[in-house]
Amino acid sequence: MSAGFYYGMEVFLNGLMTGVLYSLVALGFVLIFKSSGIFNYAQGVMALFAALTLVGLQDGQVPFAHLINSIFGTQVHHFGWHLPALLAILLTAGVMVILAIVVERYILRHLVNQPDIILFMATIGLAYFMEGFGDLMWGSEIKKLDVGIPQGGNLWIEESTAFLGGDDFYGFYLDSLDIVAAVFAGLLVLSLVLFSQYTKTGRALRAVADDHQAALSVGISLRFIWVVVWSIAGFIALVAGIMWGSKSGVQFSLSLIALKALPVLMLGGFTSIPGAIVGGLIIGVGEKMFEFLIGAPFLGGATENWFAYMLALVFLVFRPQGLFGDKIIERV
Amino acid sequence: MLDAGKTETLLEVNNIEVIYNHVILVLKGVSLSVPKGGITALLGGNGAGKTTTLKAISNLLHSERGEVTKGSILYRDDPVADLSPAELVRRGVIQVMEGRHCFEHLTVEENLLTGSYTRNISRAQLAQDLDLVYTYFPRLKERRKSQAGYTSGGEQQMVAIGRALMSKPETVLLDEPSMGLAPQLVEEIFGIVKSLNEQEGVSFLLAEQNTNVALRFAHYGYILESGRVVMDGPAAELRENPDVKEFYLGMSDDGRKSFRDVRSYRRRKRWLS
Amino acid sequence: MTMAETYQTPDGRTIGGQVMEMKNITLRFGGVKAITDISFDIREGEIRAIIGPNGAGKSSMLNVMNGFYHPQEGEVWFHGKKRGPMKPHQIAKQGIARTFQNIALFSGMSTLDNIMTGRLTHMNTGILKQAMWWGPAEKEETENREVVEKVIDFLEIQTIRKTPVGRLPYGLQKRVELGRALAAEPKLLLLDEPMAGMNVEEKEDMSRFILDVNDEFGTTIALIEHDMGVVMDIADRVVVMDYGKKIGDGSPDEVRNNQDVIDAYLGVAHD
Amino acid sequence: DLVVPSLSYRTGPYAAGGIPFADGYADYLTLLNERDGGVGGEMIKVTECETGYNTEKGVECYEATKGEGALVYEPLSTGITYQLIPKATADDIPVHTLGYGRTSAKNGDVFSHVFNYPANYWDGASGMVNYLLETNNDDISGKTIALVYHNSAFGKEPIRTLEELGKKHGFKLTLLPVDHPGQEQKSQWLQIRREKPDYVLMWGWGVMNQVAIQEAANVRFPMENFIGIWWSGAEHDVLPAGEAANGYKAVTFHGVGSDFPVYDDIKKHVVDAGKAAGSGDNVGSVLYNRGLYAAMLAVEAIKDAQAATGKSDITAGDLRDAMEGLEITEARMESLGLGGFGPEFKVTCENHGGDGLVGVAQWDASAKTWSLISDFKPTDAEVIDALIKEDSEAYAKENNIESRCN
Amino acid sequence: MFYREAGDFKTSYADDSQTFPIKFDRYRYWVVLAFAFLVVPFIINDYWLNAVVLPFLIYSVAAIGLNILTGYCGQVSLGSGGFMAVGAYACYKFMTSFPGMDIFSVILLSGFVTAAVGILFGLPSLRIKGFYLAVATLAAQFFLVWLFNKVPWFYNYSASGQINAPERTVFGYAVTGAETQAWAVYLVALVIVVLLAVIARNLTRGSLGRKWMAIRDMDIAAEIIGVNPMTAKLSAFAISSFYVGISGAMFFVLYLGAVEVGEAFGIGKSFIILFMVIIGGLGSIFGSFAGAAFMVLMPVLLKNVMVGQLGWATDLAAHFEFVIVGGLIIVFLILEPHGLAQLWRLAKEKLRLWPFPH
Ligand SMILES: Nc1ncnc2c1ncn2[C@@H]1O[C@H](COP(=O)(O)OP(=O)(O)OP(=O)(O)O)[C@@H](O)[C@H]1O
Ligand SMILES: Nc1ncnc2c1ncn2[C@@H]1O[C@H](COP(=O)(O)OP(=O)(O)OP(=O)(O)O)[C@@H](O)[C@H]1O
Ligand SMILES: [Mg+2]
Ligand SMILES: [Mg+2]
Repeated sequence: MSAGFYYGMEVFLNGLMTGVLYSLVALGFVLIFKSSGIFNYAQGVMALFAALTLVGLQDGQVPFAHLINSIFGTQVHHFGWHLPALLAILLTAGVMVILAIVVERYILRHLVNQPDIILFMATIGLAYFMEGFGDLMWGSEIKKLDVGIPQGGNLWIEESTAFLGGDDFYGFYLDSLDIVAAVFAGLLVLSLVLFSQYTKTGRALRAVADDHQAALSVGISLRFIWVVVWSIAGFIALVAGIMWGSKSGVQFSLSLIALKALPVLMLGGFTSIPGAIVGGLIIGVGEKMFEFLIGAPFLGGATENWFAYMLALVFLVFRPQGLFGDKIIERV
Repeated sequence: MLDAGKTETLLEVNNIEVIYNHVILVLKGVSLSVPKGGITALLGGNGAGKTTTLKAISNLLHSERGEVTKGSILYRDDPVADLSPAELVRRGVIQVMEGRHCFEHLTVEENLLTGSYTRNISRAQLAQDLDLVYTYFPRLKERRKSQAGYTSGGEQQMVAIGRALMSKPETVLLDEPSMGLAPQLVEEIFGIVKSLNEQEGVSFLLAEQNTNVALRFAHYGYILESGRVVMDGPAAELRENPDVKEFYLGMSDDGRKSFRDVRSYRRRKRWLS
Repeated sequence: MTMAETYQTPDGRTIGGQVMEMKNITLRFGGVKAITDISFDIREGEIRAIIGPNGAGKSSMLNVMNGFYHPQEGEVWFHGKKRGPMKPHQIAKQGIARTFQNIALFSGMSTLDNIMTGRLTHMNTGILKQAMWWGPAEKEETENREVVEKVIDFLEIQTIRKTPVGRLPYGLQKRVELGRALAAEPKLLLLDEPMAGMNVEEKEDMSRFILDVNDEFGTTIALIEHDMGVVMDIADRVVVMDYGKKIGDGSPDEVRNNQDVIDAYLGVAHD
Repeated sequence: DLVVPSLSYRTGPYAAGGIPFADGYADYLTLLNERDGGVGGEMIKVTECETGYNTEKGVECYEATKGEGALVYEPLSTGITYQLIPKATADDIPVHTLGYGRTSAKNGDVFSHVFNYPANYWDGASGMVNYLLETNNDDISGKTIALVYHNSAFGKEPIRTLEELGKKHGFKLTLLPVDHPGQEQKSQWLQIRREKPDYVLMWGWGVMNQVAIQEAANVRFPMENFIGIWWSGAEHDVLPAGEAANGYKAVTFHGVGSDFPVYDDIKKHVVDAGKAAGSGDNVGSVLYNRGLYAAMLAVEAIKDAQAATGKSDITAGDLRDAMEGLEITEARMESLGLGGFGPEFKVTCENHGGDGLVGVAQWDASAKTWSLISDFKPTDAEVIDALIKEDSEAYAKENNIESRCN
Repeated sequence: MFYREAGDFKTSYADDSQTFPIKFDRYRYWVVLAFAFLVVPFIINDYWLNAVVLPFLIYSVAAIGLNILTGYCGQVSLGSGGFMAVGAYACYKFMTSFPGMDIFSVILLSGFVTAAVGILFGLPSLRIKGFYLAVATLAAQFFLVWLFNKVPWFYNYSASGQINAPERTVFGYAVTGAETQAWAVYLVALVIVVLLAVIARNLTRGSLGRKWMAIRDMDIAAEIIGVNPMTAKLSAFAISSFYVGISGAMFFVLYLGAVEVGEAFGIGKSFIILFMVIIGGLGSIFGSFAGAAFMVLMPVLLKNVMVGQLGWATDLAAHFEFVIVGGLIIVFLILEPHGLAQLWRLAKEKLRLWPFPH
């Protein structure tokens, strides 16, 4: 076998890995959509906010330091403590729960039974708000996020596979971070599937998505459901934030990973948790392989962004509800 | 057969006013009371405000951008206003909404199960309740595994009612249960209502267009016209009232008249002119 | 009865030849057999009722008639021509209009606009002309508006002309929906439980409208209804379905005394 | 007053880069006001305006500030620069683009009001190549060089130059575009890992920088063979990668660190006096220095203008004329407490770009500092000038501008 | 009783279906137009033009376009940015290839080119619905941007990939390029906007408009009563893209004068325009203007207040700007989910009842 083949395979594997990272973001979307029919545009910003908060807590940053200083002319910046990663993560999760409660209390509650597009718009408003708020709270310079996840090519895999493709093949490159991410994603999906398929609450989620008012009428408390769901989505955002944050440092652009999740979303189906993973894998592999085989050699590269969407589009033409999404009921 | 007078009242609606979108005044002072263990009928033409009244009681109005601006609604002497719909269901008040409102993507069975959301009960108990509903509506048993969205109108109506029963309610607000159901099924449903009412002591407030049947099963009736209660009384009396006879039962003095004979002449309701 | 033949109704109207004929229709949804091998015809100017228990397949039958469902087996003949594969909107243009069991009004529009949509099959000025509005577009608009206003007067819903239909009570919505169907001036009008959720008075009005349409415009009508009183009074012929099969077909009297029908549907024999 | 607007971006995707620059720019001018009561006795008024690196906001800022008699614009965004070029020219206000903007604006004969001294992107590209030549005793024929660039006008700037230089010096160029924002660069870096180019050059901005450097570390590409443009050479670009970023290089046209006399004054008169634009902890960082450098160049031109016109309260027009004759000498920088901070250069009517001297800095991860490892050296004028001529004349033709110098 | 409809009877259906059935509204409308045409040109200056008025007018066109697609026909699109780019680049190519062509024809042609592209990317809508479609349209967004960035032909092989608007004049007054006069540019934009608005209004109140709305409210029912979904949807895509394309062209030649595709027509644009449509009110031409006004004015206003008046640090102000705009969006939606237009309608209903509560 030629090295070229193994490199193709390597690209394939990395495609899978990247796909998993996309799925992490997509999961948040799916969960909220599935449980309320809301297309939560703010998911990306939530990831950013979570990451910011995590770093902030870890390094003992003073929230709103800049604001405080410019109002009171003080010079506060740090509490001077440094929290262990795990504790910081737990605290951040707590913050995300609070966020969920606030969102329910001040937004969703007032928009029960409104058209999807309106709720969508509301989440855009939320995204704006959190974007500004996050910066106010933690400042907009780049922060290094380190919770001790190993990064960089995994030597062991690399060396143990080097023999495969002759001497111009250096063994498979796999980023340890990606591997960790994959494990987490797997766990999340598994638990979420169990949760939504086999629990009473899970059933209630799907009911709410279908018809807010009817759900109310049978005594499902939208408030409870929504707080639960947004909290979980917040936690997922945190995980995504950690993974992506450790790659690029925590900064504004983190919120843009949402765009990478959308094709995954539509390919897998807005309402399917496993779909988020499978979609992610397909998109990841698809865009990487396309770039490897066609994009880079013939189209001058940087084709991944649009190709991901085109790929998803093609799938949709054959399955308008995505691979695993709920069938769109057409009935009169 | 008990009549409203002596028993305790479960539900007390005092002269409420409902406004939609801050501008559209729909209920202009409606008062009624539902006695424990009674079947109370809410009659009236289109747009009279029956649905609105029920939604006001079950607290579903705000999700329609409507609000109760005057008057009060008491359930067991607690103002409904400060109870969430979920809380109301937990206390045994459940509404069967007009126009079915099934959960399209859930199967018929899942739909029924959501009905028991507020109750923490054993699987066995749950299965038992399901079977009960299936014995009421055998048709549902056949279609249990199919998505509610793809079931026929009537089947959806059955689902809606069955779903409500799954919550083992104490008071049921039925909005047009007979709508779109075949005649013998209508009879069956009211039969069910009757038996639940007599055996389990469940109280009913039902908004019905099918006055005929409604007054046959109800104990007490209110007649709503354009947001006001224009007439009320024990079902038996209402049935005899000439106006009710003409406008709601379609009887003229010489028995039921054919729909063919109703030709183009307008009649006016006395109490409105 | 065969094509040519006509018959007299009790109240002395003459019913003409076949408008539509369903031949051995069978419709399946995966496992569910909604309709099995049903044949019947609908004749010029008659009021044809379809009755049957819930889930019998009545609405599905209507959906087959206007091409929304495509039966696995059987043929649909319309005005003596066998219908090939066609899209619902093409069939509508042939002059078949209908109302729906679960109201399907355009909730975002006013009553007037909803009924105007019934005229769409009759409107065809080009985009550019419409962009200019003055001239042809406006003329066409006005002409069709006149037709629609007739319908509005006829259904006595002048007062809610400009109200968004979403706000209307159920019963009135049904009436508007009928209006939308009438506005299309169809040859064949399909009504799916037009009187569900109405009280007697309103049913009387509704029957009046249906009867008037039928003998003023000679529109052929197929209607599904659960209220036996209404059906028996206004229908000329009745098809009875049960579990997707046809268990009876004939004049109201024949049907009401048909034992199968009594067992399957009516429960008690109707007076 | 001397109104000097500062079109900054302290928010949005590039905030991390915008903040220190804006701070440096503001602090230097504040220093002059505090220390010597402005320039030529005239106080300087800095009106800051947030663009968020967004072209439309940029226009708004320009229109909002030009009314107050703005002297010179430092748009700090290639996009904004491009649509200021005609506007500012019409309004007779000079625009200075320090190491960004439209490269061919170096041809002052065509772009009367745009200045991009001391160095432009093409100098940057050539500077990198020169450095490689220098370190490979003048022979890089047969070498392979990969260019990782932000897939936008900015990122595509060096391609033509590098291709020309490739022909000239016989190295092979591979192009690896990265789409905005650039969080996902696996494909590009896997390709680099496969093809093992001898050197990787980078034209990045924003999150793309951090990710690229991280990925380079991940695939264990030798950092010392990885050279970035000056917009990819700030502390925050390398810090997230930690130790792994050690040895990464970037070209620059100004000094690094804060051991120049002027910083003591800044500390004394600005930071400690609580008048710093920012929190003051980024004094001496690469982009802070760049902002300061930009301010310094503006002020020097203002001084010249004052000298030329003999009045202290000069107009934008006067300043433009002065900029056209600006000359920065070692002595002059020395006198400002910025000895050796930047290259010497001279501006003329035809040459608005200075002499394009470019140096190289390297990152020391343990000390967390940049240090200049190659002094400011000339770039390949012959190649660059040809390209500039071509592009600027195309523009002149499109907008029928006729020659004005001599 | 401030606001009266009473005493305002219609004798013909034509009257009844006109844009402003109520005299009062009609007068106000003429007054606004007169002001816009006769007064503004004399008082407008560069700042107002470039910071407020021009963006407002141009975004209004885009918003009307998207409103036709999303508000009237119910097809949510996030591709507007890409379509604006098509308009802009088409415009650039026309201007540079046919120097003789006048600005109006150029802009019009750009619109048609975009319409064609719009139809192409509209095809999936025949299968795909709702948010799936919305996301699908992002494919157009990303692909088009990539294309204009990648293929040098589109930017005439210029070194930087930027495109510059050459000078064009109307009646001898420069309206594009360096030497423009505020009032001239303003009038050109205004004329285009008013024309397009009127046309949009005509299309949406006629049978085509009803076809769209029918599809929007219930596509199946619509098809059954005789609306051909394909023609309805594709016409919506075509016309919508036509508008968006024109706005893109104006954005390039009249407003910025020089653009780079990724920066000027990125995904952000698509979202902004969608915000405008939803905040303004889906299915309302007036709403499109209201929404555009909100999204353009609000930030400028906030900035001037916080930085100009209160003298806050620019970055704090910018952060607060986000917080406030986001907050306002939410508040508006809660107050009236159907947008500013509906808010206005309700206000009128209240005024009519005033002083009685209802
Ligand atoms: N969401 C709403 N917004 C505005 N008006 C409404 C709304 N819902 C109902 N209405 C108005 O309230 C009045 C009463 O409606 P309601 O549905 O309560 O009548 P109903 O008695 O249930 O009629 P039906 O028997 O047809 O169901 C109607 O005139 C209707 O126009
Ligand atoms: N699209 C569909 N997919 C799957 N099953 C369907 C579909 N449409 C109808 N059915 C099934 O076919 C059967 C007949 O449905 P239909 O709606 O025709 O009944 P109906 O006679 O109208 O009953 P009702 O009087 O309650 O409206 C029902 O069991 C229904 O579940
Ligand atoms: Mg009702
Ligand atoms: Mg049916």
